[in-house]
Amino acid sequence: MDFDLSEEQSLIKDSVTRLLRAEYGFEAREKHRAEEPGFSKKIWQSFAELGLFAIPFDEADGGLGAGPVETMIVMEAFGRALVVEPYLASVVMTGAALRHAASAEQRAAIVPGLVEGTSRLAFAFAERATRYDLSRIAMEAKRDGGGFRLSGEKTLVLHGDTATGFVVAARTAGAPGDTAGLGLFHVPAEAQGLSRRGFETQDGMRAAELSFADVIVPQDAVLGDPEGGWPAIARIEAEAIAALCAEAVGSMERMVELTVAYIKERKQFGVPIAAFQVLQHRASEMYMALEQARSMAIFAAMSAGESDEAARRAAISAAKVQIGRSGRFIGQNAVQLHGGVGVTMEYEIAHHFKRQAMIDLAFGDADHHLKLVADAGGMDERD
Amino acid sequence: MDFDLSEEQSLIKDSVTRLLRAEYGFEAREKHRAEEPGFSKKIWQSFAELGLFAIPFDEADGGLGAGPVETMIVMEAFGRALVVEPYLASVVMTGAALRHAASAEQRAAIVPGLVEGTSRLAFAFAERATRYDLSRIAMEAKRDGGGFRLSGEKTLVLHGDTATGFVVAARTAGAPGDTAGLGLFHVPAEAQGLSRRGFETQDGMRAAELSFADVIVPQDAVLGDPEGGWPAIARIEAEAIAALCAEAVGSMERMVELTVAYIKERKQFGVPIAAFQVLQHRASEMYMALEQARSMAIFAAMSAGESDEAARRAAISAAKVQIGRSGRFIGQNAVQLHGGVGVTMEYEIAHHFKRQAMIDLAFGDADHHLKLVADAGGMDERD
Amino acid sequence: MDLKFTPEEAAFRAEVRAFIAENVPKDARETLRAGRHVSKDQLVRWTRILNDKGWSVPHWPVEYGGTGWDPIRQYIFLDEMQRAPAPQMLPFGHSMVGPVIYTFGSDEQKARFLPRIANLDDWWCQGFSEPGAGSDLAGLSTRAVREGDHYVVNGQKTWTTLGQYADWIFCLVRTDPQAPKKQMGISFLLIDMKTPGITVRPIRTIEGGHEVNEVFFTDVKVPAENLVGEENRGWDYAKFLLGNERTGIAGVGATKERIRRLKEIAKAEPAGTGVVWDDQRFREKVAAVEIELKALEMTQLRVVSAEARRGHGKPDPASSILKIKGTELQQAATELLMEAIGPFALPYEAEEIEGRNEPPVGPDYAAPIAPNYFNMRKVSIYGGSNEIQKNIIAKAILGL
Amino acid sequence: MDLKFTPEEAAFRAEVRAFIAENVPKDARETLRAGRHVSKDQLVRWTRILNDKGWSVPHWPVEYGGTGWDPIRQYIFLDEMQRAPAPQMLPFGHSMVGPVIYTFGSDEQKARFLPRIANLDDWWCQGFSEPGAGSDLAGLSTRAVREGDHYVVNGQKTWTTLGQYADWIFCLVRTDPQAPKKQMGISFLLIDMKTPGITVRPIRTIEGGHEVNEVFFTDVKVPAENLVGEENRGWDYAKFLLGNERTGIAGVGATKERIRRLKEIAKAEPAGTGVVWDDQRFREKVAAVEIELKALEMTQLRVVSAEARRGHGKPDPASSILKIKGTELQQAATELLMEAIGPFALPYEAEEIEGRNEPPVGPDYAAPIAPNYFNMRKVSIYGGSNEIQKNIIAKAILGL
Repeated sequence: MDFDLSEEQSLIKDSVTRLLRAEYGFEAREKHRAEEPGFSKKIWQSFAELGLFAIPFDEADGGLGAGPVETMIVMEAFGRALVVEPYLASVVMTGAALRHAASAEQRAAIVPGLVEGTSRLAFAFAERATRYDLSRIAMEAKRDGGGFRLSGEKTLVLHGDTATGFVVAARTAGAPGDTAGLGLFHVPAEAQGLSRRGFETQDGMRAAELSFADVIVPQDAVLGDPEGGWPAIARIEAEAIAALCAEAVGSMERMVELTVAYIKERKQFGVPIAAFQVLQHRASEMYMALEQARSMAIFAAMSAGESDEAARRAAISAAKVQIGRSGRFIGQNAVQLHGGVGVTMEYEIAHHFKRQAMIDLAFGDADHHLKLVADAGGMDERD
Repeated sequence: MDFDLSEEQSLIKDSVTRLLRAEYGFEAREKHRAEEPGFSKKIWQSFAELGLFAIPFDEADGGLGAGPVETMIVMEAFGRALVVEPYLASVVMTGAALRHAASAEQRAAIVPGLVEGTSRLAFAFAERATRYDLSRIAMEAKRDGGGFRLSGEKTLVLHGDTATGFVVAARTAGAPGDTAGLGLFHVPAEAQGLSRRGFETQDGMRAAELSFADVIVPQDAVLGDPEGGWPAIARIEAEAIAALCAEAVGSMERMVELTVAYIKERKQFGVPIAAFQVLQHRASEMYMALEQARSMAIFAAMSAGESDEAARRAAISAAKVQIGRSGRFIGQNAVQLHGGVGVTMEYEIAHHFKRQAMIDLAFGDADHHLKLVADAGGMDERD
Repeated sequence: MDLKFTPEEAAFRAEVRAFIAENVPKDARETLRAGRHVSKDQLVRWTRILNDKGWSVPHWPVEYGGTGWDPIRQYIFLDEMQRAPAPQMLPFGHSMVGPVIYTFGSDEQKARFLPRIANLDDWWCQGFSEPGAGSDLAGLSTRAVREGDHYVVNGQKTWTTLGQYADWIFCLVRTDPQAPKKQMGISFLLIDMKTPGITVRPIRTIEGGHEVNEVFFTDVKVPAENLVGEENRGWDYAKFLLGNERTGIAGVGATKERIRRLKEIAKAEPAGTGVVWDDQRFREKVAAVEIELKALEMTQLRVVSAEARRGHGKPDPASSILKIKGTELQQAATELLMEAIGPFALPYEAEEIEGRNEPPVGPDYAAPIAPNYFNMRKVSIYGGSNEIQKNIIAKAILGL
Repeated sequence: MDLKFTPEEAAFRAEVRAFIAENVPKDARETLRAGRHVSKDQLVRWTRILNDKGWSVPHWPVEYGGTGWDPIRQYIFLDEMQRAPAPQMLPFGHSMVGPVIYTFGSDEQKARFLPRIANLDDWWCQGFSEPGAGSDLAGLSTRAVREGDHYVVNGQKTWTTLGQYADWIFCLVRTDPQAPKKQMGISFLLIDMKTPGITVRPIRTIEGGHEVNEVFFTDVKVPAENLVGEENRGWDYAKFLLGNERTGIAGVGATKERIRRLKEIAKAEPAGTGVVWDDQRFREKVAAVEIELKALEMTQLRVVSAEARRGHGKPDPASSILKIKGTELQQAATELLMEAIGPFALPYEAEEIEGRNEPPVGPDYAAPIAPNYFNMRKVSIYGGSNEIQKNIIAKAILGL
């Protein structure tokens, strides 16, 4: 057991940190998200140059062959800086879809564009009634000649408004709630019959509603077994949650840092408010919540690649519970300790607070995952 | 709406308070509970002289015809002083049984002894599997000639070891969990076939296990309908909970008082520890928890006599939730703020802490009652 | 001790409820039930309906348009307003500067301002907070210098709620910087917002809305007749003002209304094979808030009833409990709304406050939920932060 | 970064687990699984089994009987001990005075005391706390006056855990009352409990047990050779001692074992038509504790691993997290046990600690539950209260 970063890992961390420090201060971030696609294309290209998009892919596919720890390092740094570029959507989520479902030929066709940053995919799974159960998908993919015809609506597609294509989860058999009968389809954004409506999200990012009116895709758009997509979907979810946990920890870390700095500097009644013991203790509690969350983000990264599904699910859910709780506690108290300025758009802290709230609601909030852990009998040791 | 005490109520409050102040300091209390029956017979007689035993009974039965507010006043005072005498068991619980189930003749026979304090009844309902559902009673009462034959075991009978008689809930029909088929029986302690084993409780009181080996009771020992005792049992429970809420509030009030006094006096690092802001805030939070609990104890007293069963249950359960939570919060923090001496038998605070824990577990803990409120759809306003 | 409302009180409640039900503008009520903010126009219309009935400033002395209701009736009225829901009176004229004027103002000020407050002819805003002062209100530095029959005001105020609509602002200004204590040397001025030299800059708040402002004063000339009471005694009037707004601070009725909406949404929002409300844990969380709220309602009634006994206008330090618990529960209800709506909290409608153009993403009740949650973080900060309230309890009640 | 145990570490864990399983006395294990205290005899037997194996003082330098294990292995060993469960070594000799003696003691002291500690031939207790000092340890007033080749000790110690069994006590005593700071002028003395003038008075603790004592010293003559290190430098040794006991402070393994028992009881205890474990909310509360515990275990591994990197013996201020969260979870687990057993927590068995005579009231696993809950309140008080730990985090980590 070793918590030190390897040389390669340190390299990734240092280069991302350096780039973000130079190009992604809070004011720069506000400029990036005001740019046309909702993020900075220049920054996106810098990420590509650092090789960040290659991280999760196998070397055979043109990737770095790195794993969840490297993703954790990147996402944590992104969380600190509140990065709005579609890394989670394109590299983590659809990247996982390609790794777990696509054939070598499909990967050869799609991965290079992702690694270079010239294409950006988004993962379309959510529908009106999906909520936190990814098997609850109704959208149909019907066999049509050599390919499939997709009809229905997707919503809350992260970064779907500017993606160059989608990985779409749709139903080839069964009914919403069945894990069998789901397939993953690669659909280019310009496909005939596909329309989208983009919208801003509460945390300053972008997403879209998609409407599929008899969109025809060829056979080679099917990633893996068109009725057996569930294991890949479950892995996408696990890897997305692990990445979100890391992002959340980066953001929490930044909130603790900002808050500690703020209370040291802010004066009231003639003294820095850090002189008040209740605020000291609150900051200590925030720090503890951060460290507990960090531990669980590490645990999630350790477990994201776990092949035993029950163990993986328990670990990922447990991490999501801790992150949700720590994130809420830290976020609410960071705002509280900032006082009035904490509830303005002009200060960084409010943006972290909102991001935390949205992370909690992504793929199931803390209580949803607590129920999953409880229903599985708890965190029984399997060793 | 008026929260002031009436003249009669003030009189009760003053006289109880005066008596307890004189005779029921912490050291005196420890002496009282070391006496043979587990309490002080002298104090018991003083309560009788003050007329406290007459409170809930109708004037026609020799009582004062007072109600839940007067019971609240007495129980709150008892809570402050950690009174160990069997008032709850004898006057509140079996008193409620007599008022709600017994005939005028039965009351005429039993109530005078209770009011004078010469007899003390205990309410025997719990069995091994009853937990918090009073309909889950298995003990049988079979018709036998003109009366009934009782067989089975009762446990956790508060003050059952020295009671002169019992009100026993037993099943004449149906199965555990049915509300129909339950009857209430008045059984003298010396009844043939009845044996008991007394034991001490965690909070320094006494209780007993009872064993009924074919105990024969005559027809006039049946309080009310032998198959229709449930409504009376439900009322006993509601009145007992309301009384416990008031007792808990008295004890919480005393804990807040003791803790505030302690931190003002106790010095560390050269200053009274009350100078530390975290302890000031903790004390403020304890005070808030106390006032919220007090409000709900009042609400419980308001609602204990409510005839609409659903409204009564919701109100009583809500009060029990609040009392449980406030009691735990105040108790744990009172001990914490007392530091080492808080976990010794030599200080009053530990005894309040233990009493609160036992009150929480009596008739259902906070989460049990929270579930009841939730299952009933919440605290919908009925006005 | 009689813990039921008297028949007279119950009848009063019925009367209030009926009046509100019949008279509150439907559009305003629907706006509120959807968790959105009412417009200036909606508020003005409703205030004038109440004023016609004689109920727009119920707590004022009868001679200035008040009702003469006792505190319990005032509580019932407010509770019914929050529960209806009907637009609540803006506090700035109604509960803040109004009582200051009728208590400390000149006869001319009374005659000039009070009727216009009661009818919301003048929209007032508050000029107390300054940047860098926070909870240390008396640390203000906006200066007013007497020059002939005018004061000349220079400085900056902040957190000025709805100042963008205001006709008038009441300000604390420093008139004697040499005073031995910072609380001395402060005066209370009424300033026409149309006076040259006043600039209002919007502050965008966390949820994206425009609710508060900064107000800048550059050589603003204020007639001396707009001084309330005596020069350099403004701090006394401010303390009176701050201690005055107690009833309703807990927002019990508003939280009840929010929980009603929460249940409605939880019963509509799909989850698994059913709806969110099917989840035991969720129902228990709602019940836990309802129970604390019931306790708080009782606590509030006790405070109100004690006030009725003690006489009006003396703030009870126990009202700090109302502030703390009340805001905690307001926040808890908005948290539960977020949990109920789940992933559909995500879309942001920039136009939300002004009225929407496009169909919503997800259910139509979703859009205000996240903004409300974000925005409600302010309630534990403003009006004396909850930390300050705990200091008050420790000192004023527990003697620590 | 490699977040799995290495194969060597896994093999080590298996070896430890197997050894404990085969060798821990069955009666002691059963006592612990039932949530009861082991007896002195049980503890002595187990310590000697470990000592025969060379594992009774694993963290000590090899020359004094230690194992040379790295911090990760020490952690694994302790975790397995707690989870087995096996009786834990008493800290007083093992982790407190032992390391002080081998670090600061004379060769004679090392030779005389260390082997007897490793074999639990001497039962040690701690004489630091005094009445009225609390967390302000340096405020002690027990005096030791040098007279020839002896010190004469007068004063009082308190909270002396298991002092009723002790052969020796290590004490902080004031040798120079004129020292300019209270931390100066303190010395560290080893005192034979059989010396005339020592009286031990039991303190009955909240749950009814006898775990701690007051120890009174009246003209107690202590040979000067029993002074550790230099006179008036005792505070340094005390700080060393207090900073030394870090691994295992969180009690993760012990809480895991408690949760195992909790689940067993919740699955046995009747509720409604089923058992306590059927209740979703209850299972979720248990899961919530398990999740926090998993997080704490990871946090602890991070601290241990950082210590492995940084070198032994330097306390990490992050270990304050372990103390706070660890004790909170220990308390949470005992609370849940109370909730699981419900009404059958009520009966009190006076004889509980010494062994029972009568059949229990209710299920046989009930009796220790309430006493454990009561007794566990101490863990957030002692060893530097959790409030003090938060001060440490604020100052040492956050720089506040």
